Amino acid sequence: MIVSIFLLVIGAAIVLCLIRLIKGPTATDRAVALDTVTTVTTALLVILALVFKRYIYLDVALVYAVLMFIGSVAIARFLEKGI
Amino acid sequence: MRILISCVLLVILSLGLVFALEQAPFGSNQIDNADKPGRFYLNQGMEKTGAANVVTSVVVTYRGFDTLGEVTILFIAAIGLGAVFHSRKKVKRYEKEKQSASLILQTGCRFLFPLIVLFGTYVFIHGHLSPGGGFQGGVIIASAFLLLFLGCEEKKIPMKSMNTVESLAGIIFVGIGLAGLYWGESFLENFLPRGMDYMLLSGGVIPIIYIAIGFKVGAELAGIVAGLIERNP
Amino acid sequence: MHIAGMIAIGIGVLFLFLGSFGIVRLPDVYNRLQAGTKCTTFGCLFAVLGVGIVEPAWFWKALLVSLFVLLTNPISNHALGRAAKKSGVPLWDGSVVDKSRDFPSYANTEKL
Amino acid sequence: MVERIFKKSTTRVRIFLYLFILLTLVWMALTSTLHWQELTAGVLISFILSLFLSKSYVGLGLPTPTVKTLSFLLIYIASLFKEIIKANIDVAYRVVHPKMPIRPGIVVVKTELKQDLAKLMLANSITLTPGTFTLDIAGDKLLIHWINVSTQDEEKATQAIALKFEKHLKRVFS
Repeated sequence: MIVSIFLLVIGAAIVLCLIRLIKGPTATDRAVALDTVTTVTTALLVILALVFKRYIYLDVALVYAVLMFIGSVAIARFLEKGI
Repeated sequence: MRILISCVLLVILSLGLVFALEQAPFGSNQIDNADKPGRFYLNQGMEKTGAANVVTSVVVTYRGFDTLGEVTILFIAAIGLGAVFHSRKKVKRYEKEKQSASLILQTGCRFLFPLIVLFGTYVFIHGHLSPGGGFQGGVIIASAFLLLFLGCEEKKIPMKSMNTVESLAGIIFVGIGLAGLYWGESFLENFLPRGMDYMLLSGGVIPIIYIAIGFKVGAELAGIVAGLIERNP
Repeated sequence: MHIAGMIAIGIGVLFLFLGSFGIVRLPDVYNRLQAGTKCTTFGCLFAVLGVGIVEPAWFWKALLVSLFVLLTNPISNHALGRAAKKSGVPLWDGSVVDKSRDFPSYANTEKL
Repeated sequence: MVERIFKKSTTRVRIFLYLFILLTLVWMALTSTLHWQELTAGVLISFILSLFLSKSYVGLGLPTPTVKTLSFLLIYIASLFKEIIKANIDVAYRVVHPKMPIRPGIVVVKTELKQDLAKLMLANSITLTPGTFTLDIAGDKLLIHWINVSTQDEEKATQAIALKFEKHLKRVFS
């Protein structure tokens, strides 16, 4: 019951980030919004592991965190004309 | 106008997702109720192969020969990329000056690199127990090398040792298949003791094959990343 | 144990929401990064640790996830902020001071 | 005993031991069991990986792991947590407040830390604490975005932002 409220709040947070992702005047704004969505989604995956009682979803969350960190760094390096 | 269209598209997409996922009962075992081919693998896979992860038992044993073909295709793709990007004369490097990464990013990348490689190793060694496996672990290792490239330019991927690792892994894969032919009856047949279920040493040859696949995929994808970045026009 | 973990998850989720709210509300990239870094890192930390408290067998892996987020999130946010500064995104009009001209690599960028 | 080995060995061996211990600990947290098969595999894999990858840790300026350093590190982490909680309440207040009381600006801060890893930790701590985050770093100067600028002077800004972590970090990395 209470977990479903948590999930709803997280859904609202993701929708707010998506608004900034669509509106964002510069490319960096969009990258920041995407990075925030990543962190929120990592927390969401861990809470989903609790909901479904699956230990292995924690692995999924860790893989997601690793890959999206590298993605954020790649976007940032591209925006500052590093690569 | 563009914003309006994207909002409408987003709403339509999310509604579609909600309606599509509403029917799916997450986490429940649906396949036992119906007479589907997947049922055979779910019921028999564990006791026939000893791998707790049914997907792994399908990928490595039931269609192990196919997986060998997939790894070979990836290898040929890497070779093709190398052939396209290879040039005899020295290519002029990037006239514009490149922005180098800041000290924080460099230090962070150097600090995180071994940890991410360890995590990739964890994923492919536990391929028969948890989701993931050789291909996924290999991709994580390759992305660790990508991070090293993004962080510090002066670090170069040692291509020679990469090629050695890749060839060795391929030889081990084929060698295990041939050993199965020698001691058992068919290519890639299990010839090692099964071990206890749900332990690290279970599933016979499956962990060894996945280690070989992991190193092979990791080396190939790291080579592709290196080829794409070194050849910056 | 269960209740303490749930409270921790609740705090974490609340801060995740506030961080996203700040992303929408604050005026320019740098201020948005402030909200995006702090609130979401803290929220993610608390939510993951709360799950680790609710299920004690999961604690070590949850700790690993939270440590990884705590280590990588500031780095990626620093990279994004530096990218914004280098690519010349202007500061908000209400900004008080811009000392970046004293800094070696920004000597000839425009002020404010 | 570990301390004595660390003090006697050369730099390269020290870095190798460092990485080996770190990777073994991470492996144990990843598998979160003490079964002998997992432990053996973890030690073996950590040994091989740290043999090949210890090159990337050369020159990071890792501190010597003595009991004193570890206790200073714990004090540092405790103060960091306190600051993180303060930071979040602060930012949440600024976001929720209807008038948005922010006076953003960019200031320069000085540091006396030498090692790369120490600078990384200082920058990360500054990023996680109330209303400040690191934009860039060059030599001993950090460029910092401050959401509520109270002083524009370099010395005073250093006093307000960096000093509370620097004094802990200096003891850890000395």
